[in-house]
Amino acid sequence: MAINWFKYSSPSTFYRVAGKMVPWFAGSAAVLFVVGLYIGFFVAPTDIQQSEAYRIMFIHVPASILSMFIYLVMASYAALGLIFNTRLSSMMASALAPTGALLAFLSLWTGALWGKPMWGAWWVWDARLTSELILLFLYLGFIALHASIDDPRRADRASALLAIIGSVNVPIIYFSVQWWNTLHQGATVKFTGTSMHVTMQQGMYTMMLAVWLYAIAVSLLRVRCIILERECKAQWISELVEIRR
Amino acid sequence: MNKLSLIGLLSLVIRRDFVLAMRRRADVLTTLIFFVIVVSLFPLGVGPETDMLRKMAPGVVWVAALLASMLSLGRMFSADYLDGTLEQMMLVPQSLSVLVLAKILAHWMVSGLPLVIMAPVLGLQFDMSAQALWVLIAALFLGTPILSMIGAVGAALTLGLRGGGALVSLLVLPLCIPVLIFGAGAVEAVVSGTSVGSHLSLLGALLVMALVFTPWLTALALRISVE
Amino acid sequence: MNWGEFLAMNGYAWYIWGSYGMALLIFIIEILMVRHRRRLILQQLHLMRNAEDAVT
Amino acid sequence: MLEISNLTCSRGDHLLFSDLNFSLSVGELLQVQGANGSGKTSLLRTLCGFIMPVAGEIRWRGQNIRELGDAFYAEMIYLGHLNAIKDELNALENLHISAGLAGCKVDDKQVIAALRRMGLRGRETLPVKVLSQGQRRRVALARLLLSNASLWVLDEPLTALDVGAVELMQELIGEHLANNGMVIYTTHQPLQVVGITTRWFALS
Repeated sequence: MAINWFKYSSPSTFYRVAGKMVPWFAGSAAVLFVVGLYIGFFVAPTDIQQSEAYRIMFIHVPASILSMFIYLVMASYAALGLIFNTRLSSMMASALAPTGALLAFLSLWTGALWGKPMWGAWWVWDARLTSELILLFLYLGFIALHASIDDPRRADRASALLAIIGSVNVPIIYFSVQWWNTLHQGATVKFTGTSMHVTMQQGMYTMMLAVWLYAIAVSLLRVRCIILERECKAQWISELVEIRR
Repeated sequence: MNKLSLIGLLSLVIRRDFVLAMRRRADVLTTLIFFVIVVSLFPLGVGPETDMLRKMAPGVVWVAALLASMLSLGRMFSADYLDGTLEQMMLVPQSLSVLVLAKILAHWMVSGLPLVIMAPVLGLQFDMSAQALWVLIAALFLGTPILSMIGAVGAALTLGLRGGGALVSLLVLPLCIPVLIFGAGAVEAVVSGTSVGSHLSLLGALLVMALVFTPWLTALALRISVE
Repeated sequence: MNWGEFLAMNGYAWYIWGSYGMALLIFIIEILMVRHRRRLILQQLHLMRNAEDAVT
Repeated sequence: MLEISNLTCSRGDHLLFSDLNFSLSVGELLQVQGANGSGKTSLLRTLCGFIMPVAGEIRWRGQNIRELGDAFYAEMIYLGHLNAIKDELNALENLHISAGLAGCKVDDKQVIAALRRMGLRGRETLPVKVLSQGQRRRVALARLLLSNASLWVLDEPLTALDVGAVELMQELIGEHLANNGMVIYTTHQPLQVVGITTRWFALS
């Protein structure tokens, strides 16, 4: 079966396909959120060491993992746009950035609220935390650079380069901070015990999937806006139902 | 007319940027004075206890060097961009990366090297030991070129943008964290009596990596910005 | 387990509900932002279209 | 020699021109005309490889300039709107540097000869910032005399030039063409070069 992928990579087709997909992603995200929260709060047992506070995990871990994952996806889309000059992938990259930034912020916020009762500090200079903070800065840099260049093509290409440099730099930063931290002998941050209760795992994976689907839905919505903004002079746009109204 | 070699081009551009900087000395001095003032302000802010000052010295000097190098980044390409020289540089029948490397080296000689030379004097304000001062010089010597190189990418990306100065700091400062950590770490290692070598060799490794990749990335960024 | 006990979260109420509250806030804000952006661009396209109609 | 086929170019999301076709062979002069904003400068910048064309190809001696790269740049010289000279340096230093960037090594004698030809006798060692607009343009144009490029790409070479300098330019272009050179340039004021058939090209 030969699918013509190029057909789907034209903005006009993608606009329609994305419009049809959004409700499905959003709907299943909503269902999974309900299921995940139910498992997280009513099924999963209280942790022996952390009492109820561990329940922050169900939002913290998905937000952290997805903020990093979205960065990689964003950088790959940006790289595709840079190398093959495909406009749609650059648009996808800039649609993903705000969602990634918000998740990175959420991860820091929930991490602080989890860290305070567990370690007694809102913030420690641990490699993971610092990298997450840098990740947030990289997202902000990407968004700011893209926003301050008027020519959209130049904006795409310049911010793509930044995203790629960032994705190479984050591991370096991670290891350098880890090294710095072990030398400092600062707060030892270790997650207690790896043996999670099965229901805890289930709750976390459900929530992760939910956040994932949410991220897809909202970035598809955003890419639809971006397509409209960037293609506003194109013929097919003036034929859209929502414009004709 | 005979052809210019790669080395010839390198030295031509370095000489040119050096002469230009010397004819605009005020810019160069501003960076240096900024560095001196920032470092000198810290003791006034945190109090005159010698113990504490000695402990903060490496970090303070490094952060000040980082900020000072941000200050001079805007100059790296913008003058050439505005008067059209940058376009001519892209038409050089040799690799643009080499030319960019020359510009980075010239920029470092003008804005990084003075900081390295000035740092020990400032270190004395913080009562640093002679040994620590030597390590500080070595670390800055290895580290400030990396700052110039990473900064060059940022400067090239933000070429000709409004609010470019603030934007370039937002882009570049997070990427400079490893340099800051190992640079300040080397001096701290001397103070605490642990091995200095590993910090310096990591800085060296970062320098080599930056030397390999950043001229190429900067050239790419310049091509994007000039389009 | 009654609701009061549930909401108290064994003394961790502020931390847990602070986290989930922020998550909810962020998701709502993001959706509102995207909807606002869409409304703006649709409005602009509408104006552009009207301007074209006026010309032809 | 220089062939342009089906070239389409846009700035941002705005289409400038599409399906442009022309070619230029040895000894030919091509004048590109068009209103402001019609894409004259963009066409020349595309020729230089600064702008990636949306579609189409630019070939030099039968090969795409993107693939040729440095080999193409060694044979062309570009003079843009901006003079690409530094106010802080004098004319002599400026030309040494720009010739160096073009890949040629020149000595003082050649540079001084070029500057004198451009009518800048006695101003060789003055800082460029004290020169007038027209004189700066002459300094920039002196680069043409110092290069051995066969393709001249000139963007509005006559701006800020007085009558004498325009005549001089006509002379220079004539010599270059007689020397198996090629010239493409944009203009508002048409140039008449004696003995050379000028080709016109209009962008709408």
